[in-house]
Amino acid sequence: MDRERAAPLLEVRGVSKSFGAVAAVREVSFPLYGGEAHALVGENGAGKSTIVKVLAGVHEPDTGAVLVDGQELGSAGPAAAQAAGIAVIYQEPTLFPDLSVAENIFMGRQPLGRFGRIDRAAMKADAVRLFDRLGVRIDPERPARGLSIADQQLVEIAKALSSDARVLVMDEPTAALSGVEVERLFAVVRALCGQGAAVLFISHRFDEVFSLCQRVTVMRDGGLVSTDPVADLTVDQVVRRMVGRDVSTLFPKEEVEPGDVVLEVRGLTSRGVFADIGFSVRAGEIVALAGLVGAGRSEVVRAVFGIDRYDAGEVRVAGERLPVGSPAAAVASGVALVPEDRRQQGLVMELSIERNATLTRLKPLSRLGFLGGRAERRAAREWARRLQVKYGRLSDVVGTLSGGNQQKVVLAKWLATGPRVLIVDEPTRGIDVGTKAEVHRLLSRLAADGVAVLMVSSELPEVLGMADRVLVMHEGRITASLSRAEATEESVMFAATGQVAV
Amino acid sequence: MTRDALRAVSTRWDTVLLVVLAAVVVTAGLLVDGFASGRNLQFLLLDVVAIALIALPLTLIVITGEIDLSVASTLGLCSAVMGQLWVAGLSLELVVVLVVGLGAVLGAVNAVFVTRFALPSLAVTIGTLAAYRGLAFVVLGDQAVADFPFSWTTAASSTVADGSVPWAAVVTLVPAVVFGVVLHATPFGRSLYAMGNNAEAAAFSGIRVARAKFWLFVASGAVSGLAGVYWTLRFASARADNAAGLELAVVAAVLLGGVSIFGGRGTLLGVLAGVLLLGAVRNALQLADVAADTLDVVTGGLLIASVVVPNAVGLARTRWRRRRTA
Amino acid sequence: MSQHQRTVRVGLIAVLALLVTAACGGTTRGSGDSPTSNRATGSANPDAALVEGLDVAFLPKQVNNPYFTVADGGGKAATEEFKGSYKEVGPSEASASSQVSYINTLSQQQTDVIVTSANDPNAICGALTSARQAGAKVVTFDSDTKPECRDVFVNQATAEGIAKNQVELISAQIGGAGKIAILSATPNATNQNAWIELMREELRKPEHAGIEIVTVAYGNDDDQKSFQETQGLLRSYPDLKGIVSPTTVGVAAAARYLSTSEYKGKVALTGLGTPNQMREFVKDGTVEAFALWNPADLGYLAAYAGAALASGRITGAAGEEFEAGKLGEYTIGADGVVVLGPPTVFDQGNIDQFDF
Amino acid sequence: MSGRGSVVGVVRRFWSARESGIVVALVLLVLVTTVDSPNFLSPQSVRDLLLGAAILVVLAVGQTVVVISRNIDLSVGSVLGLVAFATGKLLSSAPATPTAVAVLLGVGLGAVCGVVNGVLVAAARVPALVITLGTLYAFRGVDHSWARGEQINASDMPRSFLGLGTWTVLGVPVLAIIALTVVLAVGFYLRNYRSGRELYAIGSEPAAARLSGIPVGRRVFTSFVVCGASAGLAGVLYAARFGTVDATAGTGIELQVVAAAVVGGVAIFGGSGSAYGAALGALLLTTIGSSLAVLRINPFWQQAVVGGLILAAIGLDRLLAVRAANRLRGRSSHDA
Repeated sequence: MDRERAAPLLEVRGVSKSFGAVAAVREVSFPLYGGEAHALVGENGAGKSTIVKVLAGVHEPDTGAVLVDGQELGSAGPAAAQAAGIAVIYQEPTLFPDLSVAENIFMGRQPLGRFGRIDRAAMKADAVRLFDRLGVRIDPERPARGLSIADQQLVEIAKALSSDARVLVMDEPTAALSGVEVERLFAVVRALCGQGAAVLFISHRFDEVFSLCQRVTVMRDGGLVSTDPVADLTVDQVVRRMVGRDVSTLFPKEEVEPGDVVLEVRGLTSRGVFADIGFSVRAGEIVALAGLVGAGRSEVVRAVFGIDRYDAGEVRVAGERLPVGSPAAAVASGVALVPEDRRQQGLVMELSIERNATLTRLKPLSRLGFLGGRAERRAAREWARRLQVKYGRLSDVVGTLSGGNQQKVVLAKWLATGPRVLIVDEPTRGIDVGTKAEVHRLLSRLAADGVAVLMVSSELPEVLGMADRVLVMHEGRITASLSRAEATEESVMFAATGQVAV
Repeated sequence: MTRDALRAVSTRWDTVLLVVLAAVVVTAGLLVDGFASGRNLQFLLLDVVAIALIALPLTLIVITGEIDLSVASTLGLCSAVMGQLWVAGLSLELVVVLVVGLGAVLGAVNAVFVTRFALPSLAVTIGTLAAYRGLAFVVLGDQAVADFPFSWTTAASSTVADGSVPWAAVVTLVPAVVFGVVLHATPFGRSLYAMGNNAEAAAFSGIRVARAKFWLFVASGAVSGLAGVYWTLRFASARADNAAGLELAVVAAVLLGGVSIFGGRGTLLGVLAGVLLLGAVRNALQLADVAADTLDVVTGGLLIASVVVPNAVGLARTRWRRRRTA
Repeated sequence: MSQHQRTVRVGLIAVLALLVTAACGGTTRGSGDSPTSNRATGSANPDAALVEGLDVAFLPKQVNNPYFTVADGGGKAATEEFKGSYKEVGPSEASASSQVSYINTLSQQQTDVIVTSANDPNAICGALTSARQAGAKVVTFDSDTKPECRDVFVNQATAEGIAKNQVELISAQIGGAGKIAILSATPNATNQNAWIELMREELRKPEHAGIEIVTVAYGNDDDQKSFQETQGLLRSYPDLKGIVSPTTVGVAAAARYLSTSEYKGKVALTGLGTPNQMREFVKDGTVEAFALWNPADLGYLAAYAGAALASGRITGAAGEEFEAGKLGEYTIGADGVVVLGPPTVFDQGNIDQFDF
Repeated sequence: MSGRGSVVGVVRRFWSARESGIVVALVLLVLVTTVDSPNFLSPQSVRDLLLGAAILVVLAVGQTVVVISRNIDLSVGSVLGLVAFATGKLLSSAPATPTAVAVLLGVGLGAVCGVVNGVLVAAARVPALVITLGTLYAFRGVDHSWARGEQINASDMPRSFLGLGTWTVLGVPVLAIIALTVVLAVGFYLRNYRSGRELYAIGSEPAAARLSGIPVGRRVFTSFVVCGASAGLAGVLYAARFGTVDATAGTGIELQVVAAAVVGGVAIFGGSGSAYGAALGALLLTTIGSSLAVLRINPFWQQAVVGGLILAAIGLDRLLAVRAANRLRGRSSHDA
């Protein structure tokens, strides 16, 4: 408790930041104390990422300041933040694909030998030491290109550790990590705190927040709601403060009598990625594809949709076989895919909301092969209304929307095609609690209307709450097919870790 | 942030260009003797027809984020082959069809490298820039074929009724309108912007990215072949070195026209305005007896200004807005 | 898939249909029509005075090219003598299409006399014809166009004269027998090709029976390329006795290469070069003798020919005569060609008397 | 660095390096040519090859620095022309100027041109392709309007300066030694210094570079200055080697320079490649020129062959990358 009186290591003081007419952050202040892990929670669009970028020196605050040891952070951008001992792990990994893992870790801080030369041997040894600390084995000399998302995230963490930062900012570092990796990461974070460092931890997973952090700051709509010790709060209280209201049921699953088989996958194999995948989804059914990150779930749905080619097997939609490697053909036969990576795959960030929302329906919206613009506008407005997208103007660039609203635009562009099969890959990743429930309600209603839904999800509660059937993948193979009744946290985790033979 | 501001300005870049073009034409008409005459209009248009033609498909290609630097070499190779086929005794009608077909094939070669093997189009077309020009010399060597029928060669620079607008320019309007409509008012054209901004997201939306690019390169080759026919007839001379270096002029015109070199942005109207602006400025300065070296400096300066000015305006605007809100 | 195939099929049918229509009938090489010739019309008045105040424009292959700068300088001197107004315009790269654009501009400016050197004998024809229809007199120099497109061509020397001169020079330097190679400019340089052809003819004469041209290399009028080609020649023909390079860039590059190589003094080199470029190599013994006409005189004569045309003294018909200032009297030959005179041979003895 | 193990390691590294492909191609080309014409490998001939490649090597190495950071400099030919003329002009009007001073001034002028490019690209944040296409025209125009058709000949320049283009040290041309020095210096810098590695980082992922606190603008600016300076040096060497300079020197060489870098394995979109590769690429292109001349192959084929080579090089790079990716994919799935 004497920490209360100790000077904070870092202080965010009255920070405001606007982009154009939108105020992303208003008058936010909170302290970070040495030796503490501090959680920052809030719905998407609450301004957490903006705070992270201000701390990282990427954004200069319009008013207010960031103080480290009482000294105001200079305006020299990320370099100044780094010099002040702040290390940031971003939500999306920011690696240099052409450079080696070791170089990625030490870029700009490489150990030097004589005459200012880089000491490569020392660099490699240091990298190995860092990975040992994290308990992972990644070859420091291999290029970063081709690393799995989890490995990339681990390299990011090693990067932050290597800088001996006194303030470590982590923006959803665990989103792509397996349970074991998360535990190891937490051990490292605790060790860092033990050495007097301050950690700012951003996550949507409350169990992590409550097990790791000592203090929690809640943000809503760009403003500060509260900063309290974690011990004084319950999950419910935090959630209420985040959304500003009570959350209705998170998993509003409707019971539906499944119809005919719509999507059928047989013997699907892609060498080195997944093998002999077979399953079917009926109309009105929600089938979840569960498993650990890297088990090959996203790869399977990408192959089904035609983004990636496969070596053997077949995909049928309502009995018709889909050609290999043609998303256009898949769309034509009524398949829709809401991809894992919203910013890179789901949306064209530079185009307007309207253009994104109608991108999948250009042909149907054209008359005699020509697009006039009016039909597109009408369709976009209609779908934005149905999904309750919050936007300024339809001609605004989609990148200006919050993450949740962006996800709604992705859903809109696919629902507008009237799909028979809807594939959703991590539909609620990085989305706030309120929007999450909306998305779940939507999926449930679609299934009730007779759409066959295939859902890839890493969140067990989501899988268990939404799915009629759960397929579990492990190392590129389906290891279990569980009915709603059979599926429990235990049974799914057993299959996902390969401990159950089929 | 700058990108947003940039976009705000650049959406009106074609309008800005049209205004600048009008200003240049009016100023030159008042100040430069002989600029405002029918004959001069004819000369000006004849000079820009080839560039305008090639710029049409190139605009679409650059909007998808690719580039085709081999256009002038394709033109040269087509011209050389046209000469050889004519010498071989084929009828000129057949030769024209074959040559345009050859252009399409050369474009398809680029397309295969870019779409099948997923190689960067900049590097691929630098390669074919050298290769096609080399083949042109292999085909025609040091020869020039010049005995094309007089009626055809004069047709290439003949004018519509009143004598100031060349038929070639009128005919060019047809593909210009076609490309313009395709780009701005069809599903295909709309999808080009999407793939130029983010090819992956476009593919995830069911857009056939590779196929679209494939046909664009084929179109670029075919149109370059057509430009080769025009060039050969206009100068009554099929030579291996025809239009050498023209690719830089075409790329300059496309970029001046407001098409982003990174893809995803630009209009066909802007490009046509860019082509005419470059042509008009050069024409006016030539008439004013400004030396060729100054013309080069002006061309380079215009090109730099076309990207620096919108950028600077955008920056100034955001700064101003920020100050106002602060 | 099926749609794709259909597209392809429809395309194929369309192409076939086009081919068939195109193949049946159409314009072939034999059936071509030819332009109506517009040779010299009107009649000459040999006694007419040179008109003052003529607008004379020089349009070289490329501006800022040293050779043409000197030649156009001669034209400028002449124009001042007959009190005309002189200007030099032209593209910064040697291309026919840009020349056309400049010819159009000159025609638009109502220029009285256009003096030009053609980058392509055919390509600028149309533009020159329309310039003449607009009232300009056209003189070509250095490189001709088709005869019907200009009034007079001022030839620096007859092609035969140059070929003969070059053969004589190399023959003397290699002792009348041995293998020689030619280092030319670009593969499609009209002049060079004509000269090379005539040199081959010249060598068929019995007195040159011992000399054999082994190959023609192209240096593209580029220093680096000319260097490489010279190296290549010496490499592939170890028994090469001499090189003839009838282009100023080529001969200078070859001389510079030879002067620092083991072949200096062993392999003879001659060609067409400017005294300033070649002075050093003549003095250090790399080159014994080479030739060139005086480019300033060439421009000078061309300007006078243009003035005579514009004043009505001549029309470009064979046999007409005109006065060309300090150069004296010239007579127009067949096809409207005026020949400057035999090329000057430069060697140790006289090279210091020239500065161009 | 002792023992058999390290030798094996060196050999293996050689085979996996991208540069080795060009070395093999180069060796094959020289072998074929030598079989046909044995004195292709005579000392004089090798000297000529090195001399011929030196200028292109210097340019290609400079270009590499820019291309690695995901930019491009198309104005190098114009810079070369401008500096070559300036050097000629300086030495003809002040023949007493020491050679070293002339070299430094030339490099300085090239660097100034690089500053112009760098400011426009880095500060105005405008695509390099567009800017340098513009300065390609502009610098050449300045060159032309300065020269006004003047030509500077060997006899106008002092012998001591021209000697730079012809002298040899122990049989090796000075020009080649200078080029080699540039290659080694730049290659060493790019591999072993932080700022050098940061150029790779910028080219590999510009957004990540900015987030990592790398001063992107400053590095890119510097890379253009280095490229300009090397083009300046090439201009001085050009004047010394050819002795004849007018305003057209180096016209169109930019495509050869880019081709040399690409053939040498420098990725056109940044992030990978080395100065050594680019230098080898330049040497290969020059050797092809000489070989075709020696083999008496129709010179018309040369350009076509160079084009084919570029396509082959990028195709090969692609193939290797796909292979490597497959290998990594296989490995990581075993680890999991």
